[in-house]
Amino acid sequence: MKVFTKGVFRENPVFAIVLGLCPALAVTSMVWNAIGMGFGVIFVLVCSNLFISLLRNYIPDEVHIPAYIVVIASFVTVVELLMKAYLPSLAASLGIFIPLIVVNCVILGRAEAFASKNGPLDSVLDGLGMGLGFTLALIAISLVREVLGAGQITLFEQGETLVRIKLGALNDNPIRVFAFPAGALIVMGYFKSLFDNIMKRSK
Amino acid sequence: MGSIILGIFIAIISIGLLGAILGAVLSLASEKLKVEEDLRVKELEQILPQYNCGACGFSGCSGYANAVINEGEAINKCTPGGPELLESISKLLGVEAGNLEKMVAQVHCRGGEKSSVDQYKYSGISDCNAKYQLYSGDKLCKFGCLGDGSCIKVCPVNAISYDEENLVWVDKEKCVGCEKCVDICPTNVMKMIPYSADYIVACSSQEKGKVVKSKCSVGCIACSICVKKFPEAGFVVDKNLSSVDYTIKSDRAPVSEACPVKCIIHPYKETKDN
Amino acid sequence: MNKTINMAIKLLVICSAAAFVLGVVNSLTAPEIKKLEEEAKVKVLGELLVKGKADPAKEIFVENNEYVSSYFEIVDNGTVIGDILYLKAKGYGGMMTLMASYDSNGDLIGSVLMNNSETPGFGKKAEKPDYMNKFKGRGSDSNPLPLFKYQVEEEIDTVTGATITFMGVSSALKKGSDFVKGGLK
Amino acid sequence: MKLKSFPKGGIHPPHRKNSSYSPDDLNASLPSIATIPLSQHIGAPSKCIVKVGDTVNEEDLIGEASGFVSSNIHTSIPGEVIEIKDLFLPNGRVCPAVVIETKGEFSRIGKSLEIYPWDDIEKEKLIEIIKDSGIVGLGGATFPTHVKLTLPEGFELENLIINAAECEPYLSSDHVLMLEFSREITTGLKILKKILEPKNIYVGMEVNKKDAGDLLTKTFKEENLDASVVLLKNKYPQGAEKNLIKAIIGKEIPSGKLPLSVGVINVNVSTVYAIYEAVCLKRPLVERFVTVGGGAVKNPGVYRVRVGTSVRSLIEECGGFTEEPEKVIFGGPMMGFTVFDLDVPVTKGTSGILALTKKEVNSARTTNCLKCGRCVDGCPMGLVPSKLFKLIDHNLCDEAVENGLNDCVECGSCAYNCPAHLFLVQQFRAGKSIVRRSKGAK
Amino acid sequence: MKDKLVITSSPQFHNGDSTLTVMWSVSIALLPAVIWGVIMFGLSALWIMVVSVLSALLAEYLLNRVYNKSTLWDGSAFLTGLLIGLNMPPDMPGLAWIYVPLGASFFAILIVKGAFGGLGNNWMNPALGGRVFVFFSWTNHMTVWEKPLVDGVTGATPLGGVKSGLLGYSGSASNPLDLLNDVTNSNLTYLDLFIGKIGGSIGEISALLLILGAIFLIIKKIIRWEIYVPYLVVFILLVWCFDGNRFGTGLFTGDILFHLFTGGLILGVFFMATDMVTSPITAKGMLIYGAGCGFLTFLFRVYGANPEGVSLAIIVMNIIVPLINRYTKPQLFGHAKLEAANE
Amino acid sequence: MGVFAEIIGILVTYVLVSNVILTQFLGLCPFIGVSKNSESAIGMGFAVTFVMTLATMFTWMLYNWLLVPAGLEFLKVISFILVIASLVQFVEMFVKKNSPALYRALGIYLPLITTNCAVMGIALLVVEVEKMSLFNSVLAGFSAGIGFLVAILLMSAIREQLEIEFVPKGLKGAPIAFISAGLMAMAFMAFDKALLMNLVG
Repeated sequence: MKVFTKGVFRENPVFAIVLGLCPALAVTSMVWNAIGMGFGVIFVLVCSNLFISLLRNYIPDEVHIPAYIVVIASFVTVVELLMKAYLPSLAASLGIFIPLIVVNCVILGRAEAFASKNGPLDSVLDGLGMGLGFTLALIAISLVREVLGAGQITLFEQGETLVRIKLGALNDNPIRVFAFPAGALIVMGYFKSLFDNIMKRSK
Repeated sequence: MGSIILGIFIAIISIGLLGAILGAVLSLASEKLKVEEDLRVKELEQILPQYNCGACGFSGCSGYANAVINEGEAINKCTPGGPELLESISKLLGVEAGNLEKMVAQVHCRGGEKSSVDQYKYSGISDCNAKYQLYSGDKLCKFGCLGDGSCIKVCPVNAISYDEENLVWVDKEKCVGCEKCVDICPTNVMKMIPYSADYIVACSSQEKGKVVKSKCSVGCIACSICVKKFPEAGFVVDKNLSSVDYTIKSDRAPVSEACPVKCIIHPYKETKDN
Repeated sequence: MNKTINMAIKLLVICSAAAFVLGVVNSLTAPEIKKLEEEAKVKVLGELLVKGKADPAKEIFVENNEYVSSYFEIVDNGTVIGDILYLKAKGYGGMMTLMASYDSNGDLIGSVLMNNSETPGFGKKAEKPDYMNKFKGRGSDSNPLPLFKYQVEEEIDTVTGATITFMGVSSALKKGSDFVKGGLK
Repeated sequence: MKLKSFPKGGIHPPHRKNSSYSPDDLNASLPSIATIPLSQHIGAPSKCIVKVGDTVNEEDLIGEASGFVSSNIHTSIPGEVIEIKDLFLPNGRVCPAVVIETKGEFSRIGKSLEIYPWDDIEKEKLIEIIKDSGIVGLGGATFPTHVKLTLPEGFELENLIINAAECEPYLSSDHVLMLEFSREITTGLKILKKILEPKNIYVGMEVNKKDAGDLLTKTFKEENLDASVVLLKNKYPQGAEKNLIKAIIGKEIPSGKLPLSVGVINVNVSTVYAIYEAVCLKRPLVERFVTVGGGAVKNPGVYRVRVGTSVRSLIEECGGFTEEPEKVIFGGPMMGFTVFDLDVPVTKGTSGILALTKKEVNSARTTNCLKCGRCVDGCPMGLVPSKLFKLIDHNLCDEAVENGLNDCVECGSCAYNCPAHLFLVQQFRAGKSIVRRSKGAK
Repeated sequence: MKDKLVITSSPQFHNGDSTLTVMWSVSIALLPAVIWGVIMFGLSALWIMVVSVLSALLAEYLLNRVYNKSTLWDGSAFLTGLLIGLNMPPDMPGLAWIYVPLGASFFAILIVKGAFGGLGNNWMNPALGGRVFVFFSWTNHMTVWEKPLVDGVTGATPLGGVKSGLLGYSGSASNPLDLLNDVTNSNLTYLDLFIGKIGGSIGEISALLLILGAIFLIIKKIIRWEIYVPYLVVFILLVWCFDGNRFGTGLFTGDILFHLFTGGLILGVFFMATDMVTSPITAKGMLIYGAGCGFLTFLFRVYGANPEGVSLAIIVMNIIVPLINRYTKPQLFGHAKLEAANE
Repeated sequence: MGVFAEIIGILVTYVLVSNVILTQFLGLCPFIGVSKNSESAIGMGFAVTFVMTLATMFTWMLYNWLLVPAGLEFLKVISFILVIASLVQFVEMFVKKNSPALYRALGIYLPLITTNCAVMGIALLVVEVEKMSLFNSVLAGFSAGIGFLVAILLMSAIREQLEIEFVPKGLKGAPIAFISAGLMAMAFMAFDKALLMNLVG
């Protein structure tokens, strides 16, 4: 259980360890994108952790990085293909950041630090926890950004189905900077500060 | 259907080949281009989390490992690793500080607004070292705590703060014994005492009792009651100042009671509320 | 040397396995993706038509044209009554893609902004239908397409991203019209 | 004529000099009780050779130099030693001081003194006399003069520079000295010339003392002394050793080196006069010229004051305060030290005593650094004071040293200019002391 | 006699300038432009400035509460609010006249300045940061310009008019002013530009009054020639060389006067680029910074998407200032020789 | 002129207009992690530039000469990352062996680059989205690396300065770096595509 929960909060990959920033900031202009990206990462993280944990005694040390990366890249491609086929608009808005999951240091980091040293069950739990922590962080950032930057909250979007809460006046004249890179970084800065302070208190 | 299988087959062949070639090249290269490395660096690198996040200020875990081994960098820079990692690093490198008792810092002065006399009206930077440049501080007593908190600023773990009497005081639970505060203190009232120390003489003045009395109401006047009345409690008076020999274990509470100026005090009771 | 071969083989195995998995997934998803793309194309083509039909499969590619990348013919009862063009345009945020349908006179029937990275709230407005309506039905020599914003609005707005988008869209549409009038050359 | 000056930095504070004086009334009245500190110089404190109850004559030795870099101390008045106590000097140091109550007769004061011929005295003997007379650099640094005058074996001195810049506002003691005693200064210079054998002698002074300069030039000619007066721009800190040398001969003293490294010896003009007195009148250094000034003093002026006279009596002599002073300063307003009581005695290094009003002090609340760059403009040493300030504040003293902390001469130009009213110089002093301490620990 | 004299470290006196005098002097220097803005654009302009100043002070007050400081009246927050107000368009629809200046002031004080620890620690000019923030957030409100002296009628700023005019221009004007008059059917002269009878931000229109304020600051030695001279020189040179190209008149025919008196250049050059906190610390650095500002202003103004480029140019240069500071340290006295001797 | 303008265009695009970090959100982890001081920032910047240039070249060749002819576009992620990872590792070993001096300057940053999404991101962008020619791709990779270098150098100078400013305690370190980066990104919005188009057509 501890293996699972530590990734959600104490070792949250985005806020605590500051890893996987690029997707965390790039795709968080909409809550739905964050959710989609989060689940993509959870899938890749769990699967790659499982397989690397299973293969850990078989892979020679000298080529362990290429080997891990191949495993990760395959699952990333699987996610990409599936998303393109069944959630095309999400795939379009996440764009290049789906293939870039492969270089998300959270995943390779977990593979190196955890899966290559632990059994399959623990590794899956660890992947799940880390992935969930990542997703929650993304959702938190995207909530702030979409509310401020677009005055709405998009929970689901696929073709004709659209779940979107519009927030009256803010929707008419949103603070658009928060939808841009600049806003993402500033929001991230305040989140990090908030998180650090909470961590300090809880210690 | 056939085309699909053919596609898959081509995929397998090409990527497999790519992998095989790269694997071969890399392993060949790793042999041909081998450079002797410090084994300990390798070992340390192994136990670092391999996030390569750069949080330690070095480029990646190997850079940090290298710095620890070859440049004597502190081992507590890896934030992602947390305390467990710190423990395993210290186990690996054997840098644990043996079985010596942990030392903590404490201010040996309780002279504040109410108790000590000022010499002049100071105007300038609120910093002990800066103030010390002008007639060794604005207190008439030149051995006391200047109270501007230079030690608070240098403390890496926020163990030093002002207590309810607005005097500088150290929280021994937080103190890690780095001695930074001892180094920065211009009047040397910050001294290291054992973690288990129960009483301290909270004064550093080496002036004669009469002089001390004219300058501060809680200064040690070297009356020697602590030595004479409680010979087994481990107090020593030297240079007009009493001090505790912590190697002697004894109940010092009655000594504290008996001190006429009440400068023998429990070093940590003020921090209870924290 | 044995070690090298050993490692190469291991990587080979892993890569092959990965490629196999991916091949299978791809074979399952590829038709789906293709279908989606076709659907999208058909949908847009349908929107751009008033009458007649355009066959999505008959895309004719154009080489060496700065603005037009490909086109479809609109066929009504066996005669060609117009064309639907894929247009490239330069916007505030880089390249944009437009699809526009013209009758044989070069009059604009309809147009849709496809891929773009325009600023939300400004250039992005061009995605809305009424933005494009300003251009509808214009294009022949007597009623040319507007090239500048003040030609369709009463007052001059200051130049922002929006104007640049407008310029990009309008000039692409005009070039498209010329392309149709010039006999698709 | 283009005036010489140092190339970068410097500020233009108001002069506020008051060089009016009456030649007849130059001597301050004698103190009834003189407090004479036993450390009036840089180096080891002198060894006290009197005890309470002893009777001393005027100009008797009471403190003996305790090493090479140390200096003799003489009593300025005859009388009885009534106390030996610890005393805070204005520069913040504590040292023992001999308190003497006037008793008995003044043997020399008021009498015309015989002028001894010095032509036959040898070089080494002259230095010996200077050493015995307890002469120290009177510009403020109080470095024992005999040490400075002892050149390394075989060293040929290029330039002797006499510092008469007196760039600090308010102060005009050197100005008065030069106007009154140009002939004596010339003789003193001749003595120095004999000791040091320099190729050139320059007297550097700010152009606001042009009358004194002209007088000196005239006197040099009359006395056949090959020395030239160099007029400099009115710019603070023109009188700082390194800047003065740069201004006059255009050479920069390398960081951490002495003027000797560029072939220069730099002596204050008051010191030259003291040398004259020591050699020609056989008189030890027991009095000096002091500017008493500042807006809070009723009758500011320049006085010849006996060492050991308290500030209180000196100010009373000037008619007391017109209003309550905000600060009482020993030295000039730029580099001087504030004192907290008026019983501090005048020492060999005291060039002025200023009582400044609140308005003159012009202090304001400090704010954050605005990065305006005025401190950089003002710094004659090419430092970035605002950065040093922050480095020290963040306890990065080593980095501050890399950025030139130890080159700071504490002239105060940066803090004078600072619109945020940061205590820059104080911070640098604190930083230097931390660096010294950590070096000592290692 | 007081019982205790004040003890401080040397130097014991001061030239008397303080943060307070600096900040309030700049505010006073801006006063003519403020009055002119209200005269030309009416009360709406006044209200916008009031909102921006009050919200800046409110933000500063909040910061003071959080960090336990007392910097409310040191003038910096007031000045930031005032500069933001002067950079706002004179009229905004609906409630925009409240939330746009408010957003700008809050962003400026709380994030651009406050997050870094308050006055002196920020590396970006707060007023410009706030302005750029609202410009990109609510571009539609920030680009509607009321015509001077007539309420409720919008028109183009000179630079905006020229820029949009150029896009579809087929007339014969060969300099920006003629083109502007041609496109907007107006009859402006250079004198109008200089005095400020034109559209634009509240405070940017009157070059004359701004220059008067600038002269006041120059006399008070608050702004440095090392910044504004290279700024103007580089900008004027580049305009003279290349701006003619846009009007088909070739090199070395750019209309300097037109560019000088429009688009907030004077306001930017003398009041915003010269901000002490966000400009380099050494004279050499200031020269580089000023020249860079001039270059970028020219670039953004003539080639960029937005008609004016002063604010963007200055905040882009703000980014580079720490780097400039790093590489333009003055030569330490006595160290040049030392190095030479060691070689 | 045409070729020249194109080269300038690509340079300006990837250095300023589409700066990898400030507008594309690529390579943020090292941008925050290694920008604490200028020396390491410069080292990292050059290492990234070097690898990025090589990586775009190899991936372009792989994609256009192998994957596209064989209809295997869907394998681009796996093959690209293999190439980049091996390339980084190979370069590291090579530099370490042959030029210890260069290794000391660059080498220590190399392991960080495998997981730098800027390298992979640019490779994917130029090959798949922009569909550039080989020369332009390599140039784009190089310019993007320079863009990274510029951004991280500016950032490190700002952070060095902030290190000695009185930043509030809660925001010190990474948070203030993010906020600074945000303000930088806001300022970089000044470099828009229109500027580029007006400049080089």
